[in-house]
Amino acid sequence: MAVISFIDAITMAMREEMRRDPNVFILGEDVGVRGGVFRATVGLIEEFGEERVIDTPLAESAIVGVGIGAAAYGMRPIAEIQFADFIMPAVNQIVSEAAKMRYRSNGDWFCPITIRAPFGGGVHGALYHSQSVEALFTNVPGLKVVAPSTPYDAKGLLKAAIRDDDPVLFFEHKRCYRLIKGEVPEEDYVLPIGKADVKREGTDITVISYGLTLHFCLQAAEKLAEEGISAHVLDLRTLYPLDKEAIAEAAAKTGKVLIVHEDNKEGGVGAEVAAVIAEQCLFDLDAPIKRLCGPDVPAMPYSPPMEKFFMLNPDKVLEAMRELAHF
Amino acid sequence: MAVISFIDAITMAMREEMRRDPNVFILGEDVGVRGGVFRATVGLIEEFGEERVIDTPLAESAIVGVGIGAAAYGMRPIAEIQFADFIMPAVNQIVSEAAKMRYRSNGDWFCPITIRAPFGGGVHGALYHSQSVEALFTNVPGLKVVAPSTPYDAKGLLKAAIRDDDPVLFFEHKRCYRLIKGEVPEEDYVLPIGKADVKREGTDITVISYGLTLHFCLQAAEKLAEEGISAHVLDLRTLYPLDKEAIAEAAAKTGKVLIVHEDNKEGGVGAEVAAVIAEQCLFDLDAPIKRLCGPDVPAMPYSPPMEKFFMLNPDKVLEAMRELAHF
Amino acid sequence: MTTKRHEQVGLTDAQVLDMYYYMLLARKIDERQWLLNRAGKVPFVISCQGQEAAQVGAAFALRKGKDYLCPYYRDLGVVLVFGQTARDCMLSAFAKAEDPNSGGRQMPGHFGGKKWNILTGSSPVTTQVPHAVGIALAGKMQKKDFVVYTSFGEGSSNQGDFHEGANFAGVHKLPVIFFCENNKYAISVPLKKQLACESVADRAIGYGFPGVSVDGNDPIEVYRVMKEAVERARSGGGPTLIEAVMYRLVPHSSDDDDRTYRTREEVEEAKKKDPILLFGQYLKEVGLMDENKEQDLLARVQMEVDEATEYAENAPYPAPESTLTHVYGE
Amino acid sequence: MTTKRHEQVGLTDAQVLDMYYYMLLARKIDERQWLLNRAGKVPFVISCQGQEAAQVGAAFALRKGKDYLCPYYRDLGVVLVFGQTARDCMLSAFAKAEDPNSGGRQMPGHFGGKKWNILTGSSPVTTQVPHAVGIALAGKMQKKDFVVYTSFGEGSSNQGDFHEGANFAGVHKLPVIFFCENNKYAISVPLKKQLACESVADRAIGYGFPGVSVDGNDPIEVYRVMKEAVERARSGGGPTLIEAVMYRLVPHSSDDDDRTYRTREEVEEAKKKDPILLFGQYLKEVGLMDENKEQDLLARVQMEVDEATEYAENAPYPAPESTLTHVYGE
Ligand SMILES: Cc1ncc(C[n+]2csc(CCOP(=O)(O)OP(=O)(O)O)c2C)c(N)n1
Ligand SMILES: Cc1ncc(C[n+]2csc(CCOP(=O)(O)OP(=O)(O)O)c2C)c(N)n1
Ligand SMILES: [Mg+2]
Ligand SMILES: [Mg+2]
Repeated sequence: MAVISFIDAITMAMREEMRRDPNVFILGEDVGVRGGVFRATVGLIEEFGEERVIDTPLAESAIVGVGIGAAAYGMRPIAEIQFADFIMPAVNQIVSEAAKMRYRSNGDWFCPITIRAPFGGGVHGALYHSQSVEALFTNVPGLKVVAPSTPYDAKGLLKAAIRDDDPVLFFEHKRCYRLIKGEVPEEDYVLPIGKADVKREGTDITVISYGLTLHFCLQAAEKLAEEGISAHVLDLRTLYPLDKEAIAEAAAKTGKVLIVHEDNKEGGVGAEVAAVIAEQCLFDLDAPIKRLCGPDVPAMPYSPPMEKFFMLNPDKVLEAMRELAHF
Repeated sequence: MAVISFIDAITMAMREEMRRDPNVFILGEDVGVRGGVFRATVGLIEEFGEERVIDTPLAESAIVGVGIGAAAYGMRPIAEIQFADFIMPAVNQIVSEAAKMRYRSNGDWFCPITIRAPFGGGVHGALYHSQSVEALFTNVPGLKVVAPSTPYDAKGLLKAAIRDDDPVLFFEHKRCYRLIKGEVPEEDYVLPIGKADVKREGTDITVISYGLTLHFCLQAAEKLAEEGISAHVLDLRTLYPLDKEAIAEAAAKTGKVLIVHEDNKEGGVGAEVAAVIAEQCLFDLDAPIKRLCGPDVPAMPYSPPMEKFFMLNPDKVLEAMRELAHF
Repeated sequence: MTTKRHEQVGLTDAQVLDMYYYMLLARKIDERQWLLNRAGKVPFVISCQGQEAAQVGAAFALRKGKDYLCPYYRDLGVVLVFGQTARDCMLSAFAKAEDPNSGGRQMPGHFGGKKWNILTGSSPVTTQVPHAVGIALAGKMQKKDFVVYTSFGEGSSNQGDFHEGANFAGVHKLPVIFFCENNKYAISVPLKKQLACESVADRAIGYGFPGVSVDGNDPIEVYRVMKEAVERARSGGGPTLIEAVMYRLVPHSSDDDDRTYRTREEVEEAKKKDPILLFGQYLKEVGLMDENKEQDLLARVQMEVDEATEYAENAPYPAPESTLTHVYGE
Repeated sequence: MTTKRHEQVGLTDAQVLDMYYYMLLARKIDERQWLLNRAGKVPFVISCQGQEAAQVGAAFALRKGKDYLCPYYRDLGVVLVFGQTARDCMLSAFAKAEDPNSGGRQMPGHFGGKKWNILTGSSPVTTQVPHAVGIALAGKMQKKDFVVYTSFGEGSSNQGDFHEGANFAGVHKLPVIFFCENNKYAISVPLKKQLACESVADRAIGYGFPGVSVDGNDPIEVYRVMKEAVERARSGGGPTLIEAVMYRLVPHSSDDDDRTYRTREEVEEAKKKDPILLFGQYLKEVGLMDENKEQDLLARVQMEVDEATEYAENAPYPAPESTLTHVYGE
């Protein structure tokens, strides 16, 4: 199996789906000749032509809104939002329209759109090219929100998203794009949306995360093992609706839970994870449910020392894990 | 002290603030001659003229965006969003702009805008005139999110919001407008944003809520008292940032917590409330943290039996409280 | 006898009579819903009154079963021409399970139905505009020759989604007709507080396609400009923006009281140009209608409305727990 | 000697020389930032190259210290005229604590500063347009006579916020100048995939105010149309939309590689109309500049840039924990 980067897995998934189904097409800013500002769509306009890889006008509400219309008609659009930070103008189309079409038409219409957006920081992107915006959408029934952390998951989940009959927001941590590499089969496969995945088995503490910070957790778990502490690491993968069973199971397994994400703490995805645990397996707990998250400030500053201060890293995670283990 | 309705308290707060400070003005759809579709601004154009009570074009992003510009300049705009459901086109202006102006300018600029929006259901408003949208904004540092449940709180908190130097989203449950009455002083007073309020002292179970459902909790507590069960009821009042101290204190007081809101359960404000408790006072708990919320469906249907199914009511709350008490 | 203007635009006698029927049907369904509302039987009404000529004129220029609609909440006249019946509308007004638009989930006026090529609509205004563009884009990709009609009020033409959708359609020369029903008010806000341009049609040049303003009280004129636009669209000529100028004859909705923002004189004046009145007169002038025929037609429409009302009133509600269905596909 | 076109529009000799200075300063700051970026010293650059004439021409028609700016990220030329210095810009490029725009929190090009009447800007394009309208509304309420300048790229004129802001300003006849810097590309997307209209200025009629297209490589022409717009705005005549047509001479930003989407020939062709080149020629033609003077000016500018760079490079970073400040007011 070839070892490829996260972003190559994304490209591969789109290419395969476009070959498989003529209804799949891409629209967004700079996705065509430029191949996307992160190069996720590179080579696709050459293979599929500018009818299926559309460089749109600079207008996110239209990118999503036009995609919704096409999806309702029967196409399988993949809308690229250049940076997750710029999804805001499209919130009305996503929340009021895509998410509610099936429900409001009593099942008559549905909206199989996939909306890809690179999120997260650590790339000197400053306030508006670094945000984690997932929490905005993890209270919207009708939507699915996915955020893979490995190339393998990225390919399988993106293919599942494209084939899914409901709108899927697909968040890709931009720091993972070239940093994270992994084995990815050349063959066609899909992974189930809505299922979390145990990325490491362990017995002493449970760590729950997604995206870039999942890798920090795994690195920290590695080190912690040397100290004789065994960490169980759960990758949420789907952020909405959450895999509540897997969460409860992972929490109950060790009784000590640390939730880690880059997004601000208050009101982040970790809140619901904690709430699920506190509701479903409170008596299995041996320690308070801890969260290690980005600070509650509007976004990540540009200046390197501030960016560093904001971002989590393996050391910060290690410390929190160790502290919990020793609780 | 006069007993007035929730909506009259809102109007009173705006009138007093407009008299006090010439920089306060109102902008929104139908706020002028019509006095607002809910009549919250009734009489204001007559008193303050159409320069200070502006019927805007039908465009929410402009209503908020223009308000932001005026606020940054030094005015105190009150922007009315006709229904909270229609705040979606303004999300970019609220989240990317209002919430981040102070932070991104290193404190050079700030944005004292108040954005009022009627939310919630039970008024045959169907999918798009009934939504609870607060969870969309309770992960946005730089914003404050307020949702009073009584006329007294409504007046005091709205005045505080208008005077606040930061952007405040002010959600008014539309079912409370004429249903909820209470004593409201004629005098000027403000209540602190960021502070929850114990609406009923009790010893057996703790119920945490806000908006319309807070009243259901109080009614249920009344009945429960007859059964010899004493409920402690906390009104969050400010939904972001949460009053974490008050939450922990209220939870620890009885060790049994029920969180109640009309919004969908998963990813709702209740998740953060539960997470705070699970992090700060886990060992004070005698029961799993329960949440009673709207079902996880896109929005409240129009058809009366479905609306009724969706909405909470005192009986549903009573049942959940009783069950928790007997846990 | 006056000239038969309708023949000049290619409408047959039968067609204009049909148009009149649809206009009347829309009006009578609407009037009945107000009565039902005032009697406490339905919680909400949103009206087409005063806009029927534009709606029916526009719909007649489209091909039912082939072209697509992304209409707005007042477009009762349009969806009737496309196949919805009085019964469908009344089922929606009563929020009954059989309502084909939404199974009673949405307020009346929120049209939708795959079988009629009507995309499901929502309440936030103007969101349907990019959808129409997306359907047209899909049609172009699949080499279909349908056109897409989307409508909205003049107030709603100030939303960003109008601009973004129109621009996208202009760039891609897509077969979309942007139909603005300018009824002079957005709830209480009069035209001059909504727009500073002479005509909403003036906005088209900014997107590189034609804009036309037309008397929305005249279904024949509306048909004519729509037909032109449809033909242009179908032959690859791209979009058209049409502004149909008219007047909303009743309050914004059953929750509104229009006496707070407009004089009775103004409304009475507008009623003199009630499109149903004017079109009835025209049909009489050209000898296609007389008192008797009109009475027969009215009786037929009335009967349809009566039957529809009775059926809908007695139809079952959706089951409460069905609230939980259709969140996601199976 | 050619006619002194600048006198015809009311610019003195001293003023045009000053304009040239600002254009050069902007260019040289920009060029230095690219060098610093390629040397790994600053992570990001976004350029004004090719747009200096339009920016400086526009800014000269405004009153520094009185009028307000809601500029976009390329408007280095504008903010320099309004008082920012090379040092301010370099502090921003190096993300140092003293950066007056954001204390190092934002990328360069995110201008702001209350002392200069420059509203703090963000990255999502076009959000500043409604802000400009809001400042103008506030000014009108307070009977001030300032005007508000807001700028954006032609791609950004497709955002809903442009439409909504322009419409609001049109309805209220507010003193706002909408200044579109049409540099032919939105990152890689060429004009014809962004817009189907002939000129962005065509959009103005849809908002009921004048739209003007002007050669953005000619600071005198830009000054002239801006001056007209400013006077109209100040005298209650309402907004103007100005499209300045130009070319982006360098990649979109330091992260971009423009060879993937445009030919070198096209860029070389555009460089022949480099506004700095053209304006330098003009000043020589009218006898205000010669080789010597130009060398002196260049040396002065170079020194400013050198000093600024050195200062900024050595200036301290913000403290890490200051990340937590300025979320809310005290
Ligand atoms: C985004 C949004 N904002 C506000 C509303 C509330 N609203 C419903 S209809 C309406 C006025 C619409 O006016 P116009 O577009 O002229 O259409 P008309 O009703 O006059 O036909 C308003 C403000 C809404 N439905 N959607
Ligand atoms: C809302 C939003 N979407 C996308 C981007 C990413 N982006 C930054 S600049 C740009 C192109 C802007 O083009 P144009 O408006 O023509 O201005 P120019 O850069 O050419 O001066 C894009 C797509 C953004 N900043 N904001
Ligand atoms: Mg209207
Ligand atoms: Mg450009």
